[in-house]
Amino acid sequence: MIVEQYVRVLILVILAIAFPLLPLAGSYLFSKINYRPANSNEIKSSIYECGVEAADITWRQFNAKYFLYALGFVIFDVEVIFLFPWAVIHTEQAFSILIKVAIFVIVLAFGLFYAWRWRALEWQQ
Amino acid sequence: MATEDTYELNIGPQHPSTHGVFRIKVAMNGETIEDLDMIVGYLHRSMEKLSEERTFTQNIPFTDRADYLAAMSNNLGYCLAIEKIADVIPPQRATVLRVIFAELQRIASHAMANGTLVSDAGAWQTPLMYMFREREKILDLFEMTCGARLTTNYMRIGGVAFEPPDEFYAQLNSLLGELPDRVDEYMEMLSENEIFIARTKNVGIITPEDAINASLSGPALRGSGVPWDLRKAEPYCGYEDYDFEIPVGNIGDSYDRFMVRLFEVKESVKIIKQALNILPKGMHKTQIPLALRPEPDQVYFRTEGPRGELGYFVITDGGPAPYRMHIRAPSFINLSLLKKLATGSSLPDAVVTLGSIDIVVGEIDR
Amino acid sequence: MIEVNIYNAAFLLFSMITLLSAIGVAVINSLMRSLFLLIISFIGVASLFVLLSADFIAIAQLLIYAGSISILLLFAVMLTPEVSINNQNSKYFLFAALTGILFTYIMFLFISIFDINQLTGLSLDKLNFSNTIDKIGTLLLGKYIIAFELASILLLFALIGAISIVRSNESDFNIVATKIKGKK
Amino acid sequence: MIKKFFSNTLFIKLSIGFATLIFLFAGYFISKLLFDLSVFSEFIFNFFLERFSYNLAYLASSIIGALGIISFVGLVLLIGSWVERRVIARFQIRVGPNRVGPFGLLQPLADAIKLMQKEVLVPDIADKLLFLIPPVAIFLPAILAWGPIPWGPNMSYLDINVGILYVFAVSSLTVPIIFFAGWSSMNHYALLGSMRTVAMMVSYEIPVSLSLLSVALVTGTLNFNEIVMWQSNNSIWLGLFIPFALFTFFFASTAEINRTPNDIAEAESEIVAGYHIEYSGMKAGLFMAVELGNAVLLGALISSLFLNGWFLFGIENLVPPYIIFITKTVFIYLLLIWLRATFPRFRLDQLMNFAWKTLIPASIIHFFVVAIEVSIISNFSEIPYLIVLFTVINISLVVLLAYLWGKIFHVQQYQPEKIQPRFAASIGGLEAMKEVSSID
Repeated sequence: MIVEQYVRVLILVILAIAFPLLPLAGSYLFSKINYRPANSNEIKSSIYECGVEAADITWRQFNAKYFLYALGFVIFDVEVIFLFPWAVIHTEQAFSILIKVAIFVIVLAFGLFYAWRWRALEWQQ
Repeated sequence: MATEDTYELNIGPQHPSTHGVFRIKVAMNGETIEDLDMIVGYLHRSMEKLSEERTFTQNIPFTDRADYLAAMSNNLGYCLAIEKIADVIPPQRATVLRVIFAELQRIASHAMANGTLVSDAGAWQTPLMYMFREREKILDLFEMTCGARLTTNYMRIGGVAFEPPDEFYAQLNSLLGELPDRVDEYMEMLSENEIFIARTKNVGIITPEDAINASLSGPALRGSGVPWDLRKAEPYCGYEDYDFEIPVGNIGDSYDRFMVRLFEVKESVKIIKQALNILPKGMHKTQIPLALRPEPDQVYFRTEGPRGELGYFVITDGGPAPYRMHIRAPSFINLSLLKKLATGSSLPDAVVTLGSIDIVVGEIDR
Repeated sequence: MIEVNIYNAAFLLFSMITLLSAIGVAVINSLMRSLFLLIISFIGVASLFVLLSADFIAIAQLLIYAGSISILLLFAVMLTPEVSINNQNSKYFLFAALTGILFTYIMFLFISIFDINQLTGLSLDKLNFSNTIDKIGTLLLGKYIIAFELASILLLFALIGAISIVRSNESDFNIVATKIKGKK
Repeated sequence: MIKKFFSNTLFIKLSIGFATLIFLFAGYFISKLLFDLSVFSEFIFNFFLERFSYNLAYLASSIIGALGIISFVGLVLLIGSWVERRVIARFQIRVGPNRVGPFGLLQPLADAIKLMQKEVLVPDIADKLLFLIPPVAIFLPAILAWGPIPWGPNMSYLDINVGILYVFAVSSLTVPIIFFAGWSSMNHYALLGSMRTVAMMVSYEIPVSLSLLSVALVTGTLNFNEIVMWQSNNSIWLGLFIPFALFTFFFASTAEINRTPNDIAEAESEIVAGYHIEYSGMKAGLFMAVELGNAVLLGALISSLFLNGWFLFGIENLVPPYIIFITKTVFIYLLLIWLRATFPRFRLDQLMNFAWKTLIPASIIHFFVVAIEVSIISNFSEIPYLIVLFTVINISLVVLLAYLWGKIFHVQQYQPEKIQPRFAASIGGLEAMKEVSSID
């Protein structure tokens, strides 16, 4: 029964959400008993930039470089997901299966090589 | 400063790696620093102006607070300048004691500088703590001699304030015995550490021409391979009698500056050992008039502090206080090259470069 | 009629989570928030797969969609300069909504063919799947080997395409400056 | 006389020794009694099964198991922070926390109370909704990943056939959560930190998955229990059979969980605190706690995947298996602390280059080699000690490659015999420099 095991995951999810909420609730209670100051002001609630007013608005744009890395990550993630079923049945199979997988991986390794060749892997800060 | 591509970011005044309240306004593109502006003055205490209102002796505590990591060296520079202008000759014992304390201070300061550099490179404070171990012992020696650890106020015009107690020498000898081993330990731990090399090698390279053009001094200059040390070039306090060498770096990167400091610690140990051998008996201080009134004159006296050329420019008008005093602070001048070094480099590299230049904000702002 | 049992209740719960967060993705103005809801919706889909006893597919859904595609989308959103915080409703909203409704209608047509109890995994669970990954592996390298190899070529083309796009348009991606004030 | 006897140090030593003996005996008997903690959940299960339905019994026993995991994680967070601080203090010639409670053991509790007292500040310009979710949500991967880990013969909470992938998938959820934490703060440093985190974690997830693929290749399963049993049946630790996978997994995981030397996401000397810079009070505490929990989780994963889990040369029959498992976990955790106390951190570009240009190609080649080896082993199973032979070959290959790599790259890039400063022969600035040096 597969689903039965995942009921346990659900229980764990619920407990995992409850777990950090406990200290947060404690923190909330401290604010309720007037023990700690709760007088936020403009300076307190401004963002931290080493003690002076923020020089610029928050940068909200990435370099396209990051996108390439993320794409490479997605591609290799998908590849690995394809390879795991093979890995599980590999011990029962003959050598011939290795060649099929080798083609699969070599095609992708060529992608990596291509990226390397075109300096897509050069990380520029 | 910020252009279309870049955004402005404040590094400092309250930042873990600016070594004090010092602010760098950078224009960043991603993690690359495109442009930067250094803003100093957060620790300004108007030291030079205040010293015009105090007598020459009263000014000594100010010098402690200029470079608070190397108070002895600052005391020494100031006292030598005033002695030159007032024609006071300190006794021989005082001179040798001054050499001992100045070199101890150099070791303590270099330990601090190298420790914080490694922390800037990302070590979780362990090398810093190791180097603080030696620094603590030196500060203990200071404490037993003059009662203070950081702001020592030990040198006087015409000598030193106190005679070191008897147990001082035993402790100093045991410290000198273990220091070279410690330095070797650091070299083993850091200078052959792949990660540390990767972080500091070829980072923040100062060419010799740049170093000279920007008037750098101290380890920042010697790291670039320029052999220039005032202890050899313009000896004072009898440094010409001591046998020591000047380590210089190869290409002037952060790693070289780090290594130069480590080697200088070894050389300082050699100097202190020789000084202890030739330490004469006698007075530790000459009597000078309570209110020293030198003739109207002006003098610029420079010594080799831990961070470089520490100069005191004093003008007297015959009164009991300097008419004008200016401190040539090595940190301030060494810092001037940061803009060139950091522009175009990444933020982590800039932090390591700043750490390797070794600034003390108290000295920059005075 | 829908049987009242724990599977159907779970199915309803997870499909509600999936659907509501998916609707949220469409209507919320802040792109980052809708991305967050999108991840929740992916997780909801993964839990629906679990109900179908397809745990490998569920994990793959979680890993590829919630773990990697969302990162890709994060970077895609970060490339858009101004819309990330205040995304105005598009003028194509009506058209998009109509398409969505049409698609939903088609889906309902398909679903109405099946008994809903079969969709919730109850029937599949009675088959007692114990291990799905072995079967997937055997099929992938046996019967569907062509698809398996073609997948690698597809992935390769995606990588090469991305490299060439980024390389040719590198400057275009960088020039858009961001000069929006915060909410302050 | 009596008073003197009691004040005698010998008496104190004797009583300490006696107490230790009693403690050991009691520990032995308790460990015999609690040899298998699954008796609790079995008891609950049977108790409910007799009175109510199967479903309820299953639910109740599952909740007991989940509570066990949660309480273990909570305990780890409390003791772990003390251990980390004390051990690092020892590395740094300090004492560490020693004021609150015996040996400072109550320090984490005091810290927690202090953090709770603190005022919760939310930046004005933050995206408040997304700002509040990450500190809670980041616990999900950290705790869910504990599910399939086997603690003992009957003690694994989740017995699923996709165990490894489950852990991998669940922990990949950390990346967007951290990104949201950094982005919603609307702070430059936080955004830099989350950008770094995402770029680095994304890059290092591939080596992690490739090393896990090698594990799956060798054992032919993704189930944690079966992986541990495979190692026991073949009487070989996977960490010895495929040492490169162990290294890859360990190094890449330190990047995943932001531990030194790869802790660039919260490099305090560069970007102050990274993605959680704006979080104050208990919320910051939660981020720190989850980091620590992840470190222990890494220990648990390594000890079950590569170090044979709860097996230890037959000792598992004498000592409760979960004690052995926890010991191995703590060992890895101490290794992580050691690393943290020793190394500076890498730069982002160095880490990225290492991931994409060294680790990923090497991992791809490595899992091919492993696949060939596994094929040979399974096709020629009549030859004895084949697995031992390959173990020796693998270890020697890794050692050889590491030696060559260090030799070639180290010498080429850094030239250790030349990096030490020279000593100047004469003093006199640039002119003298040109005389004594080759640079001009």
